[in-house]
Amino acid sequence: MSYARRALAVAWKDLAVERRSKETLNALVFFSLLLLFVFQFTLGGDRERLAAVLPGVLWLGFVLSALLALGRTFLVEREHDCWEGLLLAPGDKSAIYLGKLAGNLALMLVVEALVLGLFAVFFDIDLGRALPGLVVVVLLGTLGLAAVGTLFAAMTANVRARELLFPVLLLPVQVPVLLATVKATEALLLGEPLAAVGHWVKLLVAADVVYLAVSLLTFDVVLEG
Amino acid sequence: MNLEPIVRVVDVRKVFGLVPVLDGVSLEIRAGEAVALLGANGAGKTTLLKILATLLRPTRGTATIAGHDVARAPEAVRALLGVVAHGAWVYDDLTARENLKFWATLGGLAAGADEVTAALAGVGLERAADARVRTFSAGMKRRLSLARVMLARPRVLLLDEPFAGLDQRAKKWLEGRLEALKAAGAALLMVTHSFGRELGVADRLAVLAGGRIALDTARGSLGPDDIQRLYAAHTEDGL
Amino acid sequence: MVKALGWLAAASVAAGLVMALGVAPREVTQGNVQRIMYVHVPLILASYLAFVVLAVASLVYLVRRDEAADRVAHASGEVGVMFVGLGIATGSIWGKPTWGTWWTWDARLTSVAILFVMYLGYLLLRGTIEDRERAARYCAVLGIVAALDIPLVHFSVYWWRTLHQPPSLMKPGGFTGSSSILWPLLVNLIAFVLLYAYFVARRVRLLRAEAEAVA
Amino acid sequence: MPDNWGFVAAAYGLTAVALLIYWRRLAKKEREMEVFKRLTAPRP
Repeated sequence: MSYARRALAVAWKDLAVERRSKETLNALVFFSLLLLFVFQFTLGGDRERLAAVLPGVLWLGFVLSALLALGRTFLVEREHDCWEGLLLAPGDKSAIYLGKLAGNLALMLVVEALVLGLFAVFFDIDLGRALPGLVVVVLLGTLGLAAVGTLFAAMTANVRARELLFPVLLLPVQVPVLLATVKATEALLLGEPLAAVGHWVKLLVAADVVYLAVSLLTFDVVLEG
Repeated sequence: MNLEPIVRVVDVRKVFGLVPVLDGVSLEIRAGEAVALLGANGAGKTTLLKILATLLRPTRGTATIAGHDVARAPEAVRALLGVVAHGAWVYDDLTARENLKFWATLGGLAAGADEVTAALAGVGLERAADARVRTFSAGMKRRLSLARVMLARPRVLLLDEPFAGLDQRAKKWLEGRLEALKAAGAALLMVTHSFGRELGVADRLAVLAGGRIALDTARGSLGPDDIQRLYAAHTEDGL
Repeated sequence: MVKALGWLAAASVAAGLVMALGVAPREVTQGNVQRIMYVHVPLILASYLAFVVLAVASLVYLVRRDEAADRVAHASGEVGVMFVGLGIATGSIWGKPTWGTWWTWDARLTSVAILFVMYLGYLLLRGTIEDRERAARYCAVLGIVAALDIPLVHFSVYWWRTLHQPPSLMKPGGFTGSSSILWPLLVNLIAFVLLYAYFVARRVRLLRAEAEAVA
Repeated sequence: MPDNWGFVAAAYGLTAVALLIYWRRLAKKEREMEVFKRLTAPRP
């Protein structure tokens, strides 16, 4: 089963490089703190306004840090001139996609947990009841973002103005995921059970399946150099 | 050396925008044979290497390795290839051992720990095996990428200026490694600018000028100055 | 051939115009401003066709690496973005007198706007990559991902809009099924599809000439 | 209900103008391509 081993090798390598260099993690942690303060200054005072806007603000934080994390997916390959090495590795390239996807997911979930924790503390929101449902929505939403994000990161890795092109390509495609997650989060924070947002969850699952399938099938084509 | 050429380039043409960098290149290399590819800057040496390495598609003409077309069956070609390019393909934050382990696993090789250690010893990096590659010199990084290539035991080796930046001791050492690979039956294509001792490895010299192979001759007993004269003669005509 | 298609398209557009402005009845509640529907709806439906053609051509390119398929995708994307852009513009021009605002987050206008931005990204990607072969490959992948995303966009936008406030009665593009409305709409739809085909044909011919000039 | 012919004219006018601009751009590029081809045509 060298496919799984190759995917794991890529994921392990990315996380090892990240653990040692901590470049992306530091940037994301600092970024979420910054986000928190900005929202605190602009919204902190008024409880009602905050409650109404919180889901949007929370997911805005998740999406912006996702863009940062996903945009850097192939940065380590580009900086260390290893891109051609990936291209020339024989065998199915989608193993590399899965490795990169796993690495991205791990990174994004760590940052999201942090952002969620910070928001809960600083905006003193009682997450208690909503948490289990929220975890499901965050996981499905993050998978949707990362699935297409990793594919588009590979496409824009060697392109001029990639920092601009990557969000412009990714965000419109992710509108369904953004709508579903924000609306589901809104309902959950209002105390509704997960079942009440069943249709959004179904849409997220459908989106994740479509995104993963098309990414796995086309990643070879993207990584042809 | 058996007769059937393992690397066969037939009338390859490559156009960037409107500029024909390669204009009908033909070349053959047999197993166990090393060809040094000389040429001025911009003559298309690296472009030809990239085409053989399946990184660029030829605009016209075909190139095959062990019968597999580099454009149509890149996967089959890549399984046979070892490439040491300008970029050393090393992750600075990983140690030498981790780098080798990663590339071996990615290449689908079941390289055990002892095999990795042997490869590192083979290139004289056993002492620095667990040091971060960030601390390595250019020469050490080149030796690490050579160890990576040798782990895969490729049948065809593409080297882009392998001797650049090495001191005399490292050059002599690299020459020995390349001779060993040749003896093991690998075919070598080496792009180089220097006419010195490093050409000792080469069985044939090819000069790329005007988008074509202007000269393809056995090295035989040619000394550095003979090669210099031949090269100068053909590159002037070529320009 | 392309010239014939051009004349045919021009004739049917003219016929559509006559039917939309003359033959079609004056709409009871909205008045004549409703006639904008006869250009707004065909533009959007033709753009959907363009994006489907783009996805199919992209798939053909990925499977057979046939440059002609890539050219069709490129041309179809260009015409599709123009049509959907015009669809949005005419929709908001229609919305102004009907709802009093240039833009409302109406389900149809929203999803059409998302398509516009998504395929604008496609053209941006096409323009950014110099190497033609790589641009074709990446755009083919994006073309397929975007097409698969269209139903997801529609569902999410519709649920987002309709689950809260009931669909507004005078929604532009509402199909009041009487035949006197349907005929002009159908003629105009055929006209815009022919126009789309004509533009794509000419753009593909131009792209082929550009490719041959370089080879 | 006022007829708002102005808006109808605006919608149709905008569509017509845009299509015309695109059509003219295609024609211009085709002419440029013809010139380019004549210039680079190999001397018989």
